[in-house]
Amino acid sequence: MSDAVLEVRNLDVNYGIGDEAVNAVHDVSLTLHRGEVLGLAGESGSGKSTLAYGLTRLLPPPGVIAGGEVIYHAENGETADVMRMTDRELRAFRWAETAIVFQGAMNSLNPVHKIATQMTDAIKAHDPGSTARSRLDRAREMLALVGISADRLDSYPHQLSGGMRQRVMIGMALALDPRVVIMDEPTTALDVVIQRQILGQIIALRERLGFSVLFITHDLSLLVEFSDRIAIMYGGRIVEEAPAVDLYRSSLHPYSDGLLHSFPALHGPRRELTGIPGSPPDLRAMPTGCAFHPRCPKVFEPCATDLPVLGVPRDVTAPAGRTVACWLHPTH
Amino acid sequence: MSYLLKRIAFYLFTAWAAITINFFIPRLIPGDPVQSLITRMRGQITSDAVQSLYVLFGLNKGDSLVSQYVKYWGQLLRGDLGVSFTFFPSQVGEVIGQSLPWTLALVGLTTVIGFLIGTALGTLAGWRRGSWMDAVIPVTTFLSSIPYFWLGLIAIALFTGPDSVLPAAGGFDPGVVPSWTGGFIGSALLHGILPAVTILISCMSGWILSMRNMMVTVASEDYVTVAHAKGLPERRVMVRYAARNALLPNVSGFALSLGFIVGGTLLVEIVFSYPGLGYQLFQAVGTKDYPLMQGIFLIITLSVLLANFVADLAYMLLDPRTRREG
Amino acid sequence: ACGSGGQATTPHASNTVLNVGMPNGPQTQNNNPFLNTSAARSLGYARVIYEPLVMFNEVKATDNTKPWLATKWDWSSDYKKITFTIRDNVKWSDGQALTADDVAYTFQLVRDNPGLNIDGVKYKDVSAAGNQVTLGFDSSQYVFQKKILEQFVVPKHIWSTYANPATETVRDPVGSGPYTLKTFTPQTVTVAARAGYWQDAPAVKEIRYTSYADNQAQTTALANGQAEWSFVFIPNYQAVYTSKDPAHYKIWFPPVLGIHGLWFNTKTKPWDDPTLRKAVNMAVNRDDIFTQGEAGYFYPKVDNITGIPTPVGTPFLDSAYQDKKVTVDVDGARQLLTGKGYSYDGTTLKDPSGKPVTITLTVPSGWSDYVTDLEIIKDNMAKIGIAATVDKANQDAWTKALDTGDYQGAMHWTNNGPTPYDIYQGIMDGALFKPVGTGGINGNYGRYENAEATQALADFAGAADDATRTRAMNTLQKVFVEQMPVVVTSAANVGGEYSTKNWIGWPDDQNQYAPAQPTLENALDVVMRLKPAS
Amino acid sequence: MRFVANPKAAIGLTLMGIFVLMAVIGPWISPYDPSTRSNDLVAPPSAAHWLGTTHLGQDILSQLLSGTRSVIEVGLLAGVVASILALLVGVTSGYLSGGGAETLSALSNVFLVIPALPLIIIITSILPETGDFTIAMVIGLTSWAWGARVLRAQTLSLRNRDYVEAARATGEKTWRILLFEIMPNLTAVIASNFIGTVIFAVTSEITLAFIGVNTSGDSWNWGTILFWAQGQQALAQGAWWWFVPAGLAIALLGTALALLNFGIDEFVSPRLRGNGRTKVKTVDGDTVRMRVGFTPVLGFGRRDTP
Amino acid sequence: MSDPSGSASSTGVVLEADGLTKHFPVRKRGRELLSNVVRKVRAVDDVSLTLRRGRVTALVGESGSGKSTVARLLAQLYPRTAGDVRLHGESTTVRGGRRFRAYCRQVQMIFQDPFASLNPVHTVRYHLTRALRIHGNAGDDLEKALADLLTRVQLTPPERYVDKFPHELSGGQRQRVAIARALGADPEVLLADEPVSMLDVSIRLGVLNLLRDLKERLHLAILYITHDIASARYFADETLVMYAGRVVEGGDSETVTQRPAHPYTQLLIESAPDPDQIAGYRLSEKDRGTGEPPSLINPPAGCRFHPRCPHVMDRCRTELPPRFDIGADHFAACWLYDRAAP
Ligand SMILES: Nc1ncnc2c1ncn2[C@@H]1O[C@H](COP(=O)(O)OP(=O)(O)OP(=O)(O)O)[C@@H](O)[C@H]1O
Ligand SMILES: Nc1ncnc2c1ncn2[C@@H]1O[C@H](COP(=O)(O)OP(=O)(O)OP(=O)(O)O)[C@@H](O)[C@H]1O
Ligand SMILES: [Mg+2]
Ligand SMILES: [Mg+2]
Ligand code: NI
Repeated sequence: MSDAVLEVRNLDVNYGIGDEAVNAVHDVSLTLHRGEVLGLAGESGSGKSTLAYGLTRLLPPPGVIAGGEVIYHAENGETADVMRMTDRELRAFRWAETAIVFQGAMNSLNPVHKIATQMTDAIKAHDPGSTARSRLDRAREMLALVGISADRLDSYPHQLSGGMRQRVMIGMALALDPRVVIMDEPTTALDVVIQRQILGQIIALRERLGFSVLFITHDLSLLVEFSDRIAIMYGGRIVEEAPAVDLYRSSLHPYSDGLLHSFPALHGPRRELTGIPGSPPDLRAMPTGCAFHPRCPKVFEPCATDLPVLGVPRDVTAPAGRTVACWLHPTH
Repeated sequence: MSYLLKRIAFYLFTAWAAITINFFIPRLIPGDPVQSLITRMRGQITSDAVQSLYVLFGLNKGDSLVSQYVKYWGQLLRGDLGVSFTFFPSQVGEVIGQSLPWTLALVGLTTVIGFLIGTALGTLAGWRRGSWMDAVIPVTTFLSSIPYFWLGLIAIALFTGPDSVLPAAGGFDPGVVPSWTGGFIGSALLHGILPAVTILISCMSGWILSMRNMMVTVASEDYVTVAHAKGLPERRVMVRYAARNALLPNVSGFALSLGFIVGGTLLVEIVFSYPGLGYQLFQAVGTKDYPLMQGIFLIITLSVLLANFVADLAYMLLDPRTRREG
Repeated sequence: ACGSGGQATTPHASNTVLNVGMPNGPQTQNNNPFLNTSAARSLGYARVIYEPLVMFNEVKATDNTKPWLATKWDWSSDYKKITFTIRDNVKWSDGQALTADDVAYTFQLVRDNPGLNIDGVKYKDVSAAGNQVTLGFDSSQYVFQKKILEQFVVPKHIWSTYANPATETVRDPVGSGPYTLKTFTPQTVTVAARAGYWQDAPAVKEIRYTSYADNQAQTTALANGQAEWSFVFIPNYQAVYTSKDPAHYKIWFPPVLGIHGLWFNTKTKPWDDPTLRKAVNMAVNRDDIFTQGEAGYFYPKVDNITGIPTPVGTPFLDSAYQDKKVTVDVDGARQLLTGKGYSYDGTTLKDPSGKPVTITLTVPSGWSDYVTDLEIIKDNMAKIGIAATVDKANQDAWTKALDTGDYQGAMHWTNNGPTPYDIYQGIMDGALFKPVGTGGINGNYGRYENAEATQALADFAGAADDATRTRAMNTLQKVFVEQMPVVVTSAANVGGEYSTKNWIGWPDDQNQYAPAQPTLENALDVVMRLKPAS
Repeated sequence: MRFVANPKAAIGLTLMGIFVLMAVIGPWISPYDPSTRSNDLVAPPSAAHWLGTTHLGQDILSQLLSGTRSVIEVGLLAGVVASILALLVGVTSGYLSGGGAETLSALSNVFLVIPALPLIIIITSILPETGDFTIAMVIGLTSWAWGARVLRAQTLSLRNRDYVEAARATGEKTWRILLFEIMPNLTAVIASNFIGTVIFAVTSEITLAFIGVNTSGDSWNWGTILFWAQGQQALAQGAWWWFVPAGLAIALLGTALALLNFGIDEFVSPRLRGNGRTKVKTVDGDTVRMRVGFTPVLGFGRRDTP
Repeated sequence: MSDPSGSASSTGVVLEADGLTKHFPVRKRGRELLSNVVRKVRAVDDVSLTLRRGRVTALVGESGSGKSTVARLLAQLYPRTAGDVRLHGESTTVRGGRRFRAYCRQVQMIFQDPFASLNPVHTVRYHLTRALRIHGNAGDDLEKALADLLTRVQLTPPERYVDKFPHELSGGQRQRVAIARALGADPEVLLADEPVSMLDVSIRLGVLNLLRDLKERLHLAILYITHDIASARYFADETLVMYAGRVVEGGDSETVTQRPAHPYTQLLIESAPDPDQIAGYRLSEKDRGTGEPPSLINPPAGCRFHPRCPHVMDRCRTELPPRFDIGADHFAACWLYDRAAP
């Protein structure tokens, strides 16, 4: 693995303040390396989107960042904490360094402006010196990159199909050659044909441009196929992190295991699906100890009282970069 | 039936119904223009005048209401609005013609300006939700709950008088003659200040409130967050992304309010003795000047319908989703 | 422009321009002098463009005429014929000479167009010979003489070209008066003095008639000097108007022979009983009505028992009533009532049949002075045990109620004229009587029937000599005082507000040469006498 | 109660309560009979007459107090009538389709086109008497069109919502769908429309009284006070105490209603509910505003790093 | 549940659609207003399908291909442009009123979006009570009926959910309430429109297991609409594939998913994510050439898939392919399977 571009350290994100605060992301640390696709999976409501918005500070009210830092390693080796940036710095940092494709990419385009306007105004904001021509050329180039013909520049978003809009957003995210691209479930609403088209293009581009991707979804089968490393979230915490193959072949955390046995496979023999019994935890009243313990098939005595810490498991001679937070696998 | 024909039929029906109501309702008022004139003069005209006035106004023929109605449509279709009783024998068209520009200038301009300022303030209030801008809302609601006439009269009492440059009444200085000269325009502007400010204060809060609520709603739309994520300057996000979309529902309200320019602010015109249409309408109602009333009602009807049409057009311009595909 | 809105001290306006204001709202260009609805009439500038044959001063009962376009006029003794001698050096403003033909044409016009005959004078024939014009009538015109003498004259050579003079807006009025129309705007009309007027040129070179939207605006304009002459009701005029410049701001509201008062529907019980009406007359506080209701000036107080305004009507008073003033006499009223079978149950007055006496006083809701008058009367009635309610009706409903006799009591007025005849005719003329429920009434709103009064009115109008008239007038006064069909409180007014800051020579108590109202015929007389204040 | 938790609404509620209280007990607590004359003519505020007197020596405070009832009655009655009409016409014409619905929407358009105030003036002059009830009915019957339009538009957008379709697919009857599925979701609109109509009715009544319609009988309302003040040119006389209080009372009533409106908005719409807090304190004690696009940071990761 | 009386045939056909067609009119704008051109969205064209007792029929296809429209047509929520819907062999067309409600009792629909199909102002109790009441299934003890219903959809304990508002429930819970509501009518046919689309894998599994259980215990006929083919394989007995308003392939689920016949189905299956193909997420030439879904206003002539089809023939461009039987219980509408072809 190459060096880190984005380091999330002990990030805490809350909804609301004071007594009503809901701690949606708790003490999350995560490192995104250059050129890799890091997959983030987890149940609905486990805090994936919250993490993504939190680390770019785009979380709408009542979201607040209660603590932690997000260190960005710039190309020239300097580092900066996103959490301490002023509005100006933040604006300059966004899109040029870190671009984000939102969960509801369908709604991410302003319905009243043309695609061209929306693509060029980001370029203009970050490169005021550029000419209108050059900006338009760049927009054209990006559209071509995601496989949309340039004459679509003058379309309004509603004139595009869902898949095209999704691709416009992706093209727009890449327009300024950012070093990090965060994608939050960019394909949920799409059928598999279009989904495959889009993801295929991202992979191809990543190889050419060398950016890193943080890819968020709850669709594990997709993630296993698509990413280099996978982090599993449960109840606002990362519970396991491992290379995609390792996770798929041998997950350590019972929750990851449950997830992997919940989706039907299209090919091969029809296997028995076990699922995960119980329901997701209530963020307001988190279980003590390991948040997963009320649903865990392998629960044993420390789980209910002590919180497992994410770390490299002692018991597995796993490849580097595998961490887990489970009492089954005590950490170093 | 095609959509366009349907629309046209709908507009025509509305116009017909409104005009018919406008024809019959005034005629249900007890008495007639002559009695009303005599009564209003309170002995200044001798009661012997009654007969001559009936003859003069042509009310001595005893036409039935229905035949009057038919005649009225005949006139209307010829573009003839009839003769006013109050200003007998001036043509209704002439009366309206000389009042309408004043109303359009004063109320029209202030409606537009009020909409613009209100929208701008509402944009800010919505954008800076939770800042001191929030205070704008209760203050403006307070101001807009005050009846126009009260505000106007207080303004006259406070800001006009021997020592003030602001005139208390009229559309322009008695000494000048309407023409496109600096003197007249300056005088007209000066006379417009107080009524305009009164209308502005009263009408702005509606725009502020609705714009603010829309802004709060729109500011949490994904595309606004995306605009932030793109690192666009704040002003651009606010104006081009949030406000531009928040504006849409306000547009139809604005168009409707354009239709109310003529009938809506009658009291301001009365209080400020402004030579506009609202004042004439009020007078016409008082004197049972049916032709003038009908003429003005007609103008109002047409302008509301026109405004509806404009609203459709504006919506189409502002919201590409409603434009013709392809 | 003098946009300052300040006092009329702006130099260029002073001493050549006279600013007249009326509270009539925006006008349309309509200069037809025959029509009350025209801008010319409602603002009054018709009066300085067109001239009457004779100036008639209503404020004085005697010595009230002054030759104008006619140098001489002679009534036949039965008042069925009049001959005017027309002044011969008069030129129309377009340079043509004014002749007897024009005068005859004018009368002919009025006779032939009922719509133009606002006064309803019944002309029989009109003829012109030399500089004389003769009018013939079927009946005595004694009581209508003012209306005939005051007739203004229009040029035949212009008016004969009009297809329908009644619907003519007369864009370029041509008259014999000293002024011609200079500019017209819906708000302000300017007339300027012309050359070639038959009298000495007036000192006022230009008159601006501004139409303010309402009384409030008009008052403000008067108070800040923008308007120098007007006719408008100003409540608390001292505070609002005269105190702003006590040396110059004047009002003068002389009474004329027309009245305002409390009318009873004499066909409703118990108000058909003169005793009750007389008692009310004794209870009504006219001073309060004058000072609070009529702002201390607007409709002058009438306190003579005959209801005839004084001093203008003094010459007509029967010597018996010369000094009979009504004053508030609650005890007297109570005695009068109890003496006639009425009784008191505590404070409540009961009529002879034992029913409590009540009355509903109807008034148009927007007429604040009448409402105030009635509120006062209500209070006064309470003092003699009558429970009154003031019903503020819609103006049209009120008009209809009076027209059909569907009311109990109301403030209303009578016509005014050169003699008290108009007052009494309006109140007591059986010829005008229509039963309750029948509309189209033209006076006698109280549905009052009294043969003696009807006869006396006919006698007065048709008499061939002054003695008969005096007798008839005395009869009328006697009937009125005994029957009291209307409690007269106020006189009609012909006054005005004016400022002596720039112009002097206005009529006032000392010099009652004309009414002070800018829209009457006499306005021309007033303007001609104005001189710049030095 | 959640409603009162919103400070704006709480203020509105309190104000409104005071007005209603005044409407109920106003005539009893007024120091004088509002119509009785006295000898203090146009007297400025004093110990005897807190708000001074009129040209007839009537006590203005008493008029104001006795006038409240009529204002509140007319406002509420007209508001209820107009709201019900707007609801009936708006919702039915929005939900149903076909000739009937078209006719209803045309009807509301016609009423929208006819200018309200002149129409009210005309109608009140046709009617034989113009008591509070009549005025309220006239205002109510003529001012529902705007509300009907708004409700219709809203219903149109609700009509095709899945939950309405779902209710239909469950087998609900049409009237139940209108009443129980659609109308509860219109509460916010209905409420703000009701409040808007009440404000409109109150100002209309006062305006009518001001221009001389509906000053019937001995009943007082704030418009009557203004009518007299204006008829006597109170401001020009310097008698501000005659003119100003009634106007302020109207403005206050309007504000109270508008503030209530805030509460209702937040009460009905989940969007605006709850997160009333818009400012947060960071660990360092600074106050930052919550806003879209720039999530506030309350504390930083490691306290030791500068 | 008792055996449905009067079933049309021994095969247990409950609801049948024959040549179902739905065209939505497109509102004209601008210049079109003056022309005579009638534009319409051909959302569903000539779709025939059969729902049997105790069997699940899956309907898959790309988004916008008309799946939901078919469900709504079957539920009689839209009037149909052409075709026939037969309930127990009887042709039925009901718009509203009593007959519509009688139809509802037998055919119930679960709407696609559980966030939109529950009225935000009503509690779970209201929603379910109405469903029970309308069809007279409440019995004597409403509380008990409610608890039964909730238990059936595994919302246990029922007291915890019965008084909640929709926004207090998670997506999966809502979805289950929506299902419970449909079951409250005690229907014979359940039209389930993407009942699991918004759920993550573990919750999704729970819901599917519930439906399967219902099918097996209550012998419901279920139409299961989804774009997740893997779940169709897992859950449905029979699968139909729709493309641009038409059914292009159908048959036994296992066959259709394992041996897809129609090129579109093949594309669909290939595109589905496959975790076992870990390193293989590479852009293949085929993926690039898949193109855009067709416009339903002006659908391509001939086979609607032909502009994207890798096996396109001349004939495809002009002639609409009929259904060709490929094997037992397996058909495809594609000229490739025309055995009569030269
Ligand atoms: N405005 C809010 N107020 C309170 N809690 C919230 C708010 N928004 C989100 N949450 C809670 O925060 C938790 C995390 O939400 P988040 O959107 O990050 O989930 P996610 O992992 O992205 O789920 P999904 O897969 O459904 O997108 C959820 O339990 C959610 O209920
Ligand atoms: N009411 C309507 N008016 C016009 N067109 C409609 C209407 N409803 C659906 N359509 C169109 O009909 C087509 C089929 O829509 P439908 O909702 O049935 O698709 P679907 O297969 O359910 O898609 P998804 O998987 O996204 O739910 C789409 O193109 C849609 O735009
Ligand atoms: Mg998410
Ligand atoms: Mg669908
Ligand atoms: Ni998915």
